[in-house]
Amino acid sequence: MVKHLVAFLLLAVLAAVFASLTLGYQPDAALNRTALYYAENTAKDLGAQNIVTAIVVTYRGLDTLGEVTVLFLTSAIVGLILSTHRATGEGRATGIPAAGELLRTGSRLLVPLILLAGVYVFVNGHLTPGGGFQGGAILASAALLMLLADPLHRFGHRLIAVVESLSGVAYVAIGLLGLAWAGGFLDNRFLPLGDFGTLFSAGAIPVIYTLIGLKVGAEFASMLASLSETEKS
Amino acid sequence: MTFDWMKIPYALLTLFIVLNYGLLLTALIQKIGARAGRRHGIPIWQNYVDLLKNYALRTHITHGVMYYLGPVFRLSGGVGLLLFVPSIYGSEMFSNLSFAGDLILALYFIFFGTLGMALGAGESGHPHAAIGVSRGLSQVTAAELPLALAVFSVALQYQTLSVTDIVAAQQGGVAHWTVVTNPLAVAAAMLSFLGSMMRPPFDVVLAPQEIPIGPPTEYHSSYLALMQTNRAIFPVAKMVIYMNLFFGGATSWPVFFVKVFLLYLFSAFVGVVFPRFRVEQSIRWFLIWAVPIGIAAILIV
Amino acid sequence: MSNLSTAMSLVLAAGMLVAALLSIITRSLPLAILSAGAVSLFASIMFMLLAAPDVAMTEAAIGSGLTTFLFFFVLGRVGGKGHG
Amino acid sequence: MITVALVTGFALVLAGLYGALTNRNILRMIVSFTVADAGVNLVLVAVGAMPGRTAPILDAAVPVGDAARRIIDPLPQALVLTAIVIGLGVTALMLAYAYRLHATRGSLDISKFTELKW
Amino acid sequence: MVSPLHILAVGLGAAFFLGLLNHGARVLAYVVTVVALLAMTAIGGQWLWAFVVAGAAPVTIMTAGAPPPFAINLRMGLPEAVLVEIVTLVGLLSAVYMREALMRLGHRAMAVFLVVVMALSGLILTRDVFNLFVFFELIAIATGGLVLLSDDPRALGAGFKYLVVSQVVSMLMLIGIVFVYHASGSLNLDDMTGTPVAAAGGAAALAFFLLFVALVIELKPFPANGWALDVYQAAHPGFSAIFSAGSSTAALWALDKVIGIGGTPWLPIAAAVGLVTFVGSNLVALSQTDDRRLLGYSSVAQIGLVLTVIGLRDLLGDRYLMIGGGILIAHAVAKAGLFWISGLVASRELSAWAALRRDPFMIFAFATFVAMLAGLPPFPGFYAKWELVHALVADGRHAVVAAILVGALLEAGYLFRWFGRALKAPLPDETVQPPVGAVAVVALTALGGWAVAYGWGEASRYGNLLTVVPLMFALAFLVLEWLPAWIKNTVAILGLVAGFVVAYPHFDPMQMIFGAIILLGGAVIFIASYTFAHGRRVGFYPSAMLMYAGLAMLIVAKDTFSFFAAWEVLTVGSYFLILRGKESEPHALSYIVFSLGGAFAILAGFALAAQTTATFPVEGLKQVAATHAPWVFLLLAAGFMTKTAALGVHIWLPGAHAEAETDVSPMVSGVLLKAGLFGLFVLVMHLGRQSLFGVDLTHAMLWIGAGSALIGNLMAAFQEDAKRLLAYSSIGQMGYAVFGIALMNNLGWLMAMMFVINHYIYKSSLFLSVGGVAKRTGTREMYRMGGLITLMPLSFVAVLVSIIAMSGVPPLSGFGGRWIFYNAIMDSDARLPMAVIFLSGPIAFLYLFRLIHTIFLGQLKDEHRRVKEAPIWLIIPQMMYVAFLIGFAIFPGLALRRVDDFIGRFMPEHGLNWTGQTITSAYGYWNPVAIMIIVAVIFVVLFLWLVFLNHRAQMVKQFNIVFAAERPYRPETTHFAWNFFAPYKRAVGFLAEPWFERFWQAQMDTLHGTARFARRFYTGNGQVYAVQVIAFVVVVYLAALGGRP
Repeated sequence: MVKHLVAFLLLAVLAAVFASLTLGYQPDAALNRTALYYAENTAKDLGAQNIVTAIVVTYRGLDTLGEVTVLFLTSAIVGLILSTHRATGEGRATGIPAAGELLRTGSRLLVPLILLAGVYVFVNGHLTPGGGFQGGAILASAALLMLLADPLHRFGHRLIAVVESLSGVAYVAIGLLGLAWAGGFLDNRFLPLGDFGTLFSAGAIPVIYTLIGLKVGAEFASMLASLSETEKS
Repeated sequence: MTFDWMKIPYALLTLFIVLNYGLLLTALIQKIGARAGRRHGIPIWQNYVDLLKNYALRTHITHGVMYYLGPVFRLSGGVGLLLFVPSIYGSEMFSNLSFAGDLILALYFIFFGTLGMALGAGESGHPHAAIGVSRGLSQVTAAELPLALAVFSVALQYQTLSVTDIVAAQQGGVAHWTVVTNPLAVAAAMLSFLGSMMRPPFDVVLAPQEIPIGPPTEYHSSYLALMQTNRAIFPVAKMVIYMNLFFGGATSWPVFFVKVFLLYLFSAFVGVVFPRFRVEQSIRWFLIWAVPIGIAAILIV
Repeated sequence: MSNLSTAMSLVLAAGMLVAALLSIITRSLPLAILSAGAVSLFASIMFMLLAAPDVAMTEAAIGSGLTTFLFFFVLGRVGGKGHG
Repeated sequence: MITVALVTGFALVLAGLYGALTNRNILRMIVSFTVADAGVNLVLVAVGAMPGRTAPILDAAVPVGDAARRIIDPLPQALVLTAIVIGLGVTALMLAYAYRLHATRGSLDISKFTELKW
Repeated sequence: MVSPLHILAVGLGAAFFLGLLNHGARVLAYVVTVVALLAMTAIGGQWLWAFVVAGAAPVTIMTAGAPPPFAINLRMGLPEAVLVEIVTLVGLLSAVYMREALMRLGHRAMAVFLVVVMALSGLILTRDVFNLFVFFELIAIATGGLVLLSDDPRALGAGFKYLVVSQVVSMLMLIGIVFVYHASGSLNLDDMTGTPVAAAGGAAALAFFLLFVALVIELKPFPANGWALDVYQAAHPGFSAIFSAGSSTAALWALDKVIGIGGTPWLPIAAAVGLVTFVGSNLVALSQTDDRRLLGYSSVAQIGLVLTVIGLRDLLGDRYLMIGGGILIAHAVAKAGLFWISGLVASRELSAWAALRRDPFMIFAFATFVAMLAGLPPFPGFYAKWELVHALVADGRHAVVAAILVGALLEAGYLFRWFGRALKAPLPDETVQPPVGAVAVVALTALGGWAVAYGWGEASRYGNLLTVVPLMFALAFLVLEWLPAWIKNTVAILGLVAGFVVAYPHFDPMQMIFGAIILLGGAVIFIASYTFAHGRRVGFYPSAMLMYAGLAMLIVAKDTFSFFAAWEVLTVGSYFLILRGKESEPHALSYIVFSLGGAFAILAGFALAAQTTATFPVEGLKQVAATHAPWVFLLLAAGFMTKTAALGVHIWLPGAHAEAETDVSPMVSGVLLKAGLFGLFVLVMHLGRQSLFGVDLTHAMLWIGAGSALIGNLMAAFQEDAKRLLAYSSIGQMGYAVFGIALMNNLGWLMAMMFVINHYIYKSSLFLSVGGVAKRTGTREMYRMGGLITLMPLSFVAVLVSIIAMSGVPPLSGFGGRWIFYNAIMDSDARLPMAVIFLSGPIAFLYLFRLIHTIFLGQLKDEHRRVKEAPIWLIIPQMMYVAFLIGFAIFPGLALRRVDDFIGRFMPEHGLNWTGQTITSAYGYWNPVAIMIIVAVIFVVLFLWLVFLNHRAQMVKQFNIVFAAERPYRPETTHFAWNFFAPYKRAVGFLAEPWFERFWQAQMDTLHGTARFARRFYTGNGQVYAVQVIAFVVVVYLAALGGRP
């Protein structure tokens, strides 16, 4: 009981901090100088329609590189943690109920569609909202569906690992290319900007976002795979 | 500096006088002590007889180098103490070898004899000797404290450490003696004098009933003879220091003899009345009574 | 336009807070996980209101979709009986 | 509308933290943390939002010319994107830990895992 | 110059590439990892070389082709280069160290390993706040993962607690970042520091507060760092090395970058948190038993110290990088090294490190790392500690200095306790053979530590300590360790003598005396070391020469810095020397703690005297401002008097001197104690008489000197162990010397100088002879000995002459000391202390007699019948000492005349004048030659007279004594030597009670009590740790912004 009280008191003070933060906060009337720069320069510098994507991929590319590494780390560590509990034979899938008929046929129909949607999302990430992460998540949900439909189906670990690594290495290579040919590390202008609004525009942004999409999808898939291969404790 | 050779015969003369006087004096005081206890006491010439007997006795025994040198250390301590302090003030003849060192030399030279004899007794291997030595050292060092304090307060009073200057400062009548000018220091000194004279109440070290003749239990014949000669000279040498420091020193031999006799009488006088102290009682007695007086003496001068 | 969106945001906010409190107070674990999923679902709709489509999509796909599935998956593995 | 989002965001954070600090079951702690993460994301986006403006996509509706007047601040959104994914990463890791902790000790009570102390 | 971005690119590229390799190709994966780490280290090294040697300007690296506020930029300056180099190097060495762990877990673990090193470098380089957050998250997740490398089952719990707390921290940081962005309009650090926004309004300050508190929690502040300590304890030592050396370094630098935004109001809070962490963690570390958890507490403490330095950077100005850098590098190298060693040791108790004794190089490495952490010369920590204390005292921040010094003392305490226990604990039996790679890594780190020490010395403005000749000569012995001992002994003797011959022309008379004692005296004592010179005697010569080097540097030290450096060198050298004794470990520990406490007092004293200048010539003590002078005097006197074992701080001496080896005791007691006296001389010569709160400090010193003389001699009289008796007597003699110095008159100083010479001679001789007797009879208990005069005559002569000299009985030199003493006290007016000194005089005579009587005289024991004389190499120095004693007794002027007129320059009145053989002072006269001749003549005459009387005396058997009673046989109770001065003990025994031991024991008990109480704080429950973190946030909030909302 004391623990609840102490936690409550501490959070009350924290609430006071947050309260004074919100009271002192009023949204800006106009864009501050960083946002203003992005609003004016994204189109003519990078040729990307979706400014958020431009920021995520190029302007703050290092963040995203770090961000992708976070996922890479998570999947590697989850694999590391659960590898010691490699389940053998039947004990594996008892955690998930056997898939009904409806699920199996439905998934056979839906999986390609979901994959197509995922690819669509991260291919024109620089045009419409969404991008590498969202597309990757959708790909992962496709993998999830396949897993639910047929729990015993053993994923092609080699395939996932290769996709993941290749896309990672390619991403770093593009970054270095940006450093070598264009303005700086992860700069997208070493490819032609193309005409604004079309699929092949904004230099290397779509390429990078595709790689990110593939990598995120592969990482989620490998995480799910390692999770599914653990036996019930 | 030129060491005038005439000093040696004079020093030997002083030594001869003091030796004989010592032998007679100790016997006399012994006799007075006995008479106070209604005993007849020893004849005056008893010491001479003992000396001659012991010197004549032959012995083939020695327990080692230190044992052999013990008495030599003891006697040279006594003789040295006597010679380093001028006996007769003002006379060039009897200022002995006091040119070599001052009051501190005399003060520290007392230990020379004690150390040597203790080592010799130690090597004799006689357990009683060792016990006697430990008791003797404890008591003597405890008695030494008030003397050191008294001597220092006198030195402070006369602002000098050389004995001749102190005696010079006390000339001209009893009023100038230290007894009058610095009574506390003298009181402390006299109390310590009692302790170091090995007479009751502080004679547990040599007490015949306790440990037969104390540390030098194992010494006999010629060794004992040397020790007995020292037992004659050493008290007198000590009293010479007390006399020079506190009682105006002696300008001639008769004054010297009277003053030394009276000093010796003082310790005998106390000894007859009091029972014997154990060593820790005597240590405690010195620390509780004598040392505070000494400290007071230093603070007041 | 603005009062409609404020009204909608208030409804969504209420929904979210109820779901959050539910997920913390409730005894049963699956219900807690579901209500956490609901919270992120409402949040993704709120993001649409705040004119942040990218974030809405991400929150929907990852926040409510994948996270909830991970929880149920581990819950399955752990046998669901872990005491509350 | 933005202040409503902000307040709910902070409320979610506080509720999440309260849940995390009081529930002894590890899974419930992780659930509370995800709720708190959602709250934080909401706050982040709310700070970026501006009244009466539209999404930062320069398509037909928002010509490049008057973008500066029409769009809201794109930067917090970019940050939120990363924050959500990081949140998921940490949650997945904690779930894996929860699984292993359950496997070793057979219980999900956080106070059972106190061998390392003092 | 390869762009630093390549560090990140190589790290990530290699990590991703590892995914391609199939599971089987573990070796290839490992090779790729090591090559990648090598590349990263090379890039970092290249930049470091460019900055250090070529002095290039810092470089800003832009990404994404856009100017900084709109894109992320990195900066590579000198600090960044140094820190990146530390991180990558530690990463590389850890990878080599953890080879089998990485191979076991496969390429995934290697990828995570690469990412953590890359992330740490990124954290150091990046100038963008959100990028900082991303890298922090990367490190958090990677740490969560790498904690699993350990085979300790508890690692899981630790990892989970770590993740829980990092979740809380990341939430606070995120909210902080977005609101700071909202307030300042940009995410770039340089941009934001330009416009200190946090000071502006309430909301901005609050936003910065969240960011600031999140970063501070990352640095594991004291109350809320249970989660970090579990990781230190449970993780694989290789990873703990990175965690402690790498991640805290990067986190500190990140905080340093970010704190610029908040501006100066936030600095004191950082300093306060740092200080609490430093002292608190060190305090709790006192009660640790697990070695890795102890290292965890120690590294958290060091981080706290660097945080304090960052918090004080406005006060430290441009020196702050050197100070913070010095502490950080010393911490990084030492902690990494110690964690790697802990990997080599089988079990986790502190005493299990005794297994290191099988490989002397490991002990050397362990000693190096402990010295680096304790901030001992010549390592960077020493320079940093010096500058930090000076800067703080100049600014008047005494409380902060006191806290830092107390913390440093606590740290030195538990480190040396650990080192002593490792050296003395029983050797564990199982011999696990550590992999060669691991041993190589530790060896490389140790050598790296020394290289850093050399580099730091070059960079420091006080001249490189390593290039000082005596220190180099001492360290050369480390290299010569493989030579047989007797060659090393000869080289040592020649070295010392050569040192004296070279140095003595430009000694002033006082330095001449001290120099002669230290160098020539040391050489004479080394002669005695030939007895033990069989085999190689590893460890003895470097430590001995270190002590002598320290002493030699001390007496020629021109400025306060080299004086203090010399002081610490001789303290360390003597500690290692004392530690060699069989049961000397607890005493060596109390010695080093007291000495370092004293050294810190001296450091504080010099700092107080220095005020603005960093170091000033020792003579400069004259010009110290009157307001500070008494405090300077107090501090310096306290420091020097711990070395002379004055009353109150003397409890280390008996154990240290008694338990040391036979030839070490004379070195430590005869030579080392003089360092304290030299210090006191320098102090009183330059500072003169000072009074504080109306009390004349020299008068207080007078009382302390008298007190230690009395208590020292009294305690000596009641000891049963011969070497303890001599040790206590040293306290007494030093009490006399301190009393002499405190008299503040010409003769007083002369007496102290006389004591310096006398004490060296007879104490060394006595220790050697007692050592010889103990070696032959196998015991040091006096009541077990007796009657050895016949079997060990030469030792007897040496002891006899020494005790005659020591007790002050006329013919020998001791009397000279007493005579000068009497004349000296005639001048001074302080009467009461003199009474105490008079009390201690005769007592000194007692224990001396007891020493010689119980060992050489009395009955010979049966078991000692066939005892031979002490080894020849022990006898030779004793005979030299006897000759010198007699020589010095006859011609004291030989040494003292020049010293007398040297002192005359400081204290003109009441000197001595030396006309012919007689030495006359204002009060008395003393003619040593005449005394010697007269005593000799009387003695010889009477001896011849006795020989004439009794020339046929022969030696008789022991039992042929007049007394025929049964000789009591059981040794103890009936042996005369047992409780020799019983009457004295009954009379004044209460004075000999160990009052001060009880006092210091009480201090230690309170310290350990508080440590045990503070330990309770870490309950081990992850949730409680999260509550503690939030409580910490609340406390800092109330402290920082409590006032204004």
